[in-house]
Amino acid sequence: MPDGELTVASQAPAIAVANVSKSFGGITAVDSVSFVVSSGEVVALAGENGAGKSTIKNIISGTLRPDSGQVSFGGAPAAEGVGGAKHSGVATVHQETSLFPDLTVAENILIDRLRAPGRATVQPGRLRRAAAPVLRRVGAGFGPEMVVRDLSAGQRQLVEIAKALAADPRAIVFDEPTASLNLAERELIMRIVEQLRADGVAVLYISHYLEEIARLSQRVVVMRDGHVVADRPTSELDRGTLESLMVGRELAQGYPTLPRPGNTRRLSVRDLGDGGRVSGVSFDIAEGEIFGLAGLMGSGRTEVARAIFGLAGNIGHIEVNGGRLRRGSVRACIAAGMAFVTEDRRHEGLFLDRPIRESLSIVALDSVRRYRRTGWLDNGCERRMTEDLASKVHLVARGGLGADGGSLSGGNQQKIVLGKWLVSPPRVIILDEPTRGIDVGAKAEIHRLLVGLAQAGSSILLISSEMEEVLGLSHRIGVMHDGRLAGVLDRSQATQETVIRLATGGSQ
Amino acid sequence: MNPVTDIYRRLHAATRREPLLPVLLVLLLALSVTYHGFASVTNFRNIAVQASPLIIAAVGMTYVIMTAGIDLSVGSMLFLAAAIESSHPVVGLPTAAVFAVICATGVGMGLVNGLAVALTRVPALIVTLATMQVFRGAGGHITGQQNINLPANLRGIGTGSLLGAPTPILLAAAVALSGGFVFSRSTFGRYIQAVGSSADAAVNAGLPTRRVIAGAYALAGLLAAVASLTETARLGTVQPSIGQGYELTVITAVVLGGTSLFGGRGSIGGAVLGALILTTVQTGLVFSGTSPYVFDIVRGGVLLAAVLAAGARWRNLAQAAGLVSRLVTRGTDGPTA
Amino acid sequence: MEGSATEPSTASGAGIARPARLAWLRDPARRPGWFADLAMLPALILLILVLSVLTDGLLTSSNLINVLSQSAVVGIAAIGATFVILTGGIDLSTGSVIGASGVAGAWIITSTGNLAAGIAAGLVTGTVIGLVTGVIVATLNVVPFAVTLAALYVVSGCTTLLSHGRTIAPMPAGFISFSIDGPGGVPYAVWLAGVLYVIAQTVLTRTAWGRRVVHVGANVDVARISGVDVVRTRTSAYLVAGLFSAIAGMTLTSGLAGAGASMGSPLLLNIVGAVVLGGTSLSGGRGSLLRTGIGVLFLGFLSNGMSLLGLQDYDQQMVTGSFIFLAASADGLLRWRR
Amino acid sequence: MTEHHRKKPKGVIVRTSGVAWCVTMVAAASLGLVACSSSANSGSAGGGSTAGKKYTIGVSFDLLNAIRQAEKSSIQSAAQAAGYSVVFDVADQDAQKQASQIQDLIQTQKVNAVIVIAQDGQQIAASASLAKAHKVPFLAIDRSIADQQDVTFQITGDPVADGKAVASQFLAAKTRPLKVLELVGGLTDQNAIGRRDGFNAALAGQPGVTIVSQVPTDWNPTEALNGTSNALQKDPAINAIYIPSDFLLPSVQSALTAAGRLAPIGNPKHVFMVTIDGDQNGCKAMQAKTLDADIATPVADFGKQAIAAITSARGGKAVTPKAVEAKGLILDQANYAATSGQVWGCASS
Repeated sequence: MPDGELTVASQAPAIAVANVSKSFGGITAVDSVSFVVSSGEVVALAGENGAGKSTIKNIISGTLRPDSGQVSFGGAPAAEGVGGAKHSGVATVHQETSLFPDLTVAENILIDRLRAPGRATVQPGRLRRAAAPVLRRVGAGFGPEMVVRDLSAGQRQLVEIAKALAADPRAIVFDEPTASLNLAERELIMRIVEQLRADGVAVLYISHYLEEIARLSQRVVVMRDGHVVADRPTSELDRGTLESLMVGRELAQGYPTLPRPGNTRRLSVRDLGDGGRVSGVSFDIAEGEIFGLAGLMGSGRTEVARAIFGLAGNIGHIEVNGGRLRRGSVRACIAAGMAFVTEDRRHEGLFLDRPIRESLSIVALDSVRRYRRTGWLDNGCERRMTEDLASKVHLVARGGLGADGGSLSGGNQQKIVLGKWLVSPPRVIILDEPTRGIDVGAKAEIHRLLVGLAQAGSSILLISSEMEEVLGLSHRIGVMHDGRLAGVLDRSQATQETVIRLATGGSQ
Repeated sequence: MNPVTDIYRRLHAATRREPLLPVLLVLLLALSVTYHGFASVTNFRNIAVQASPLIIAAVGMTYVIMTAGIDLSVGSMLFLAAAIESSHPVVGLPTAAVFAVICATGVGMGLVNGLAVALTRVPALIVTLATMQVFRGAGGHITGQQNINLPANLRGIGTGSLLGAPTPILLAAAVALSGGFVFSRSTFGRYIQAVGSSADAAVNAGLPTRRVIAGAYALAGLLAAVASLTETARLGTVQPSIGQGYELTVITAVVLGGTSLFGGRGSIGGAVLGALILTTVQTGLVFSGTSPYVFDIVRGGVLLAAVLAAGARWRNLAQAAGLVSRLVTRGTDGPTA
Repeated sequence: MEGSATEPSTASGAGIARPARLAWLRDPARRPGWFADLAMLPALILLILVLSVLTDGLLTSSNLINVLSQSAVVGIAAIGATFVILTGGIDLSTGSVIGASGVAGAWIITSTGNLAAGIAAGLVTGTVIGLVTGVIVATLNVVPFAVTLAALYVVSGCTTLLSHGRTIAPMPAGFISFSIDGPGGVPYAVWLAGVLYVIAQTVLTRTAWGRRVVHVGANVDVARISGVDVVRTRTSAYLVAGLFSAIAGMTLTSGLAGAGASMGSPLLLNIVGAVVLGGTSLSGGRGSLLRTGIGVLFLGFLSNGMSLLGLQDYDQQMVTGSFIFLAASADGLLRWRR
Repeated sequence: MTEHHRKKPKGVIVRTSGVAWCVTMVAAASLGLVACSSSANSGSAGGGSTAGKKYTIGVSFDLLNAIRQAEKSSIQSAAQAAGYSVVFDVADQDAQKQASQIQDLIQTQKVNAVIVIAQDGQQIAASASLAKAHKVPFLAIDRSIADQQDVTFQITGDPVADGKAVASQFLAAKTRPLKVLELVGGLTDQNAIGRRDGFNAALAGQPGVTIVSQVPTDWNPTEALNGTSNALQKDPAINAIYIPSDFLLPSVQSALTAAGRLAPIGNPKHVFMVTIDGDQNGCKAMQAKTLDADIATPVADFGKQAIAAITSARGGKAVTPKAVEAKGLILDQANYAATSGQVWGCASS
């Protein structure tokens, strides 16, 4: 808990949200939400997915106009549009990176101050000199002249934060800044937030990680279904009450018990590489075993997953059920019974503007044929298959299976991305950050699903940046470091410390 | 650092930025060697004069394509500007006044495109497909589909010369240089690339996306009008078939220059070089005396080569070759596979 | 912006939550897919009404048959264009392929006198060109606009070279009658177009291939990861476009009793315009043959009506241009206003 | 979890068709306006079918440029004189559009006769047989139709003969040896092909006259300008140019002035030039003595003889001779004073 009493500044709060409401096409997203963030104070905004946190963030940052109610900065009502927030010194760090892939880091950071006041033209040299100190402040290991397209996801997040800090704002809104960062980078961000608070900046911190909320914030605003259900100092809220406030019902504690894995080898990978930094990765997964893959961001876990599934480089030798896999083709992997749940569900997981039914039936479309050889589809059979899949993953779709994928919350979308593979029980399932950015309730459901699949005999490769999740769910845990498999820990020896030691290059 | 390596380093940096430079030089060299009349100052001057309107229009088109848009109406804008120039009240004005009126018309036409693309969500291809026919019709209305001769003062732009160089070349050079400067050194230029690179991020960053997009099309309209001034001045008359099919030639030049049709990536210098290469190829064909039918085939081939070189990464090419062979061996099993 | 469907508070109970109040029109899940495709039908009906008031003789049976037979060629080629646009691409070379397939077919017919061989030759030419374009677009991952633009030049150049620019005529009477007489006074060409539309719409909505074409256009990454052979789907879309352009080419050759290299190039604008007018989205993933059919009829009646009105040539261009923009913006305006 | 910004609209069917409905209403109103304004100035009966009223002639041109305007006015004046009204269409160089327009003229507008300038001599056959089926006289002017059986009357220029006439001018030229630059019109336009083949055939094997380069222009003035200057650059010895139509003459003149080669006859730098059609530019160039000869298309005859043929066809009489080939009227420096009156380009200038 942060020590020292609260030095709440006397004058008007830096950010004041006064009974703001907003609805989309008849469905209310937020309903009369009010809270304040004074300067020198970190207020955490917590809540399940779909509770309205992002809507509030967008209203404060000016990308959205509230239907009713008012947002004011330092007492003055916010001007119209994104410029309004910026002029009154409020910066926003968006979760979905709002960077320009084709511009350089310096141009991205200073996008709204490209020209020095009084100068007629943009000087690239001056931009680089102005951007370098901010980059150092966030601990970025790359220079301001790099083109953003060539940066990794973690590095882009650091640029996003640097962009917010460059305007040295009076108030900052963080929207899940640490979602794609590893432990070391997460620690760095938390230190920056604490430094900001010490400098008297008002911080609104939106996050799913309860330990971050506990460590950083003085007050917590909990939202559920568009309403503020609690606005209390952090010290009064322990983890259990916070979770139940967010979800509104008791949460089963801990992780489901793991079944005993079989001993027949299902997936064996020999010195896998993607032609880039990742090389020489070898491991086996037995039938019914959950093999966790931990490691720092950028250590190559996603690359390993994509290399196995034929989406990236094709160096190395992979066998499924003893049968050698022809490299580099997604269709061969699927034919061999493999499934791949992608990290970026919105762009690689499901169709946002096609009916949900099509996203569910796409993998097994050939099994829905009416007449064997022809391509004819049997709608009735497809409807039965998709409804049975939806119930298998406890999908909650308000508009039925005909509604568009985009109309669903994050948790439900993730269920679809997993559900589409379950028509016939897959032999191997690869999951890349399955529970990132979804709420506690949906996360528990997905964990139960995974364990159920393992029980049914599928072997699972689970990649997650959440240490707690990897430790809780895996029989064995492989730790990646800098593109190599640093070591494999059995469930008994694996603790947070041992994994961190391997992940940061230490010995087993 | 002795001068030779310095010049070599700067040349190397230039070619890395503009991969087309060596291609143009090699092409000119090859043609000069094979055809004796080719390698003369008057011929190079001719090529430059013929390429000037294409360069001017290509710079405008690069700005539009950079915002991930497209402008099919550049040919019709060329014709409408020429029609207005030859219409009764305007043709009598002094040259400077005509120049101003035509530039204003260009900006007006460009704004029609720009506001339509920026304000409504109609894709740029459709907006400009529609305005292409509207401008062509308006031009026909004004000229009544007649051939109208231009007075001598208006022809001066095309045939006169200033400081020893033909005015079209000076105009094209001025447009290319200022276009490049505005693109790299002005906020408008940076915003153009930003909007094309990622529209969502532009909204998030609070950039004036609508104004930037409208500005790009307005600039393209202005440059189409300037190109029309040089073009009709050289021709001497305004005829209904001016500018027909011109948009495809301009887009070919811009794509040749390496600008990506997905937006965000591109270079003004590339478009200028693309235009010069296209015109040089055209002149080369006349010199080679090949049968007239071959012109279109060569133009299509050059565009395809440029697109293949830019689009396909070499690794991708090897992978593609493998795929094609497998595709062929397994035989395309028709649509109901 | 929060997902508009906020999760009901009690996420208890599996299964599909039945939407509470079910207005048949308002609930997209229950409404059959094709209903949304009729978005532009009221606009078409209104246009016909207005035109029939302004001119007389529009709604006579002979004029209606004329409009159908005049729109048959553009209609058939628009089917192929729709499949390509649904995958998120575009095919600028359809005009040149119409010319090329027509010339190839006509040349074989005149030299060998065998009608069937000629038609087969025309169809094969179009299909091969479509396959080559498709392979380049799909395997080398190149922008379709630029590749088909290059194909436009190369194909029209080659056709002009091979035919020395001459029109290949005359055609045998049986071949010409294909586009003039037919059951009920309606030419066979129109019946062919109608049948092709029914087949294409069924293939699009009821077969795995049609579903894959739409999925590649909606989101190519999701399709690739879910096991769709993106390369083959894209290539086959351009192949099908080539085939339909060839059918249109042969129909045009029969209609004009002769084939010329550049007879197809003026049709490109109408073909793309009709597809977009119907409401098929240019970014792919949304659209259908029903929409394209309505778009084709819209342009057909528009040009027929304007020529009956005796509009000047350049006025017709202005009206057609503004109609294409207004119809496209009807959809765009809706999204912008929201 | 931020929502994807450009979310697909909640396209509720009621709202979509609602917007489409009102948008088309606006468009229809504008269409009505344009129709009224245009019918006022096109002189023809406002869109109404002409049953019972004046005898109407439907006219379909392939494109609209200077010479077509002259042909249009010659038809209109002849029709006015004979008391007929004229409905006028243009096909923008699209053979299928021309066929559709003729079908509309005959079947829907029920015109009493059709005058056509065919985009393509062979592809117009279908329209001719349609006219015959409806017993509507089908006449063609300026461009000949290949298959004569359904044509009531045809008065056309003869591209091959015009090409030969130009060749004869070149053979008669005093300066020897003649190095000829031949500009070619549209590669797929039968008229241009006729003029080219007639010219080439006549010059084949002739001593002292060689065609050094053939440059396609696709009837586009810019390509004519660039093609000419490139050809002059390639072979400065070129001293004769064949221009297939007057409307390309200004481009060639600009190219010559740029190369400093535009000079009247008698000046050693003079380039021997012959062109076809005889429009205003041609006539002016003849006066300025920079043009050596112009094969003028007898535009006035087209209008007069076509209307006369309609009148006699109307009377039931067979029109003889069925096909008249009005050779180009050769206008050269020698007979300029005498024949310039008959050339349509000089008459109106």
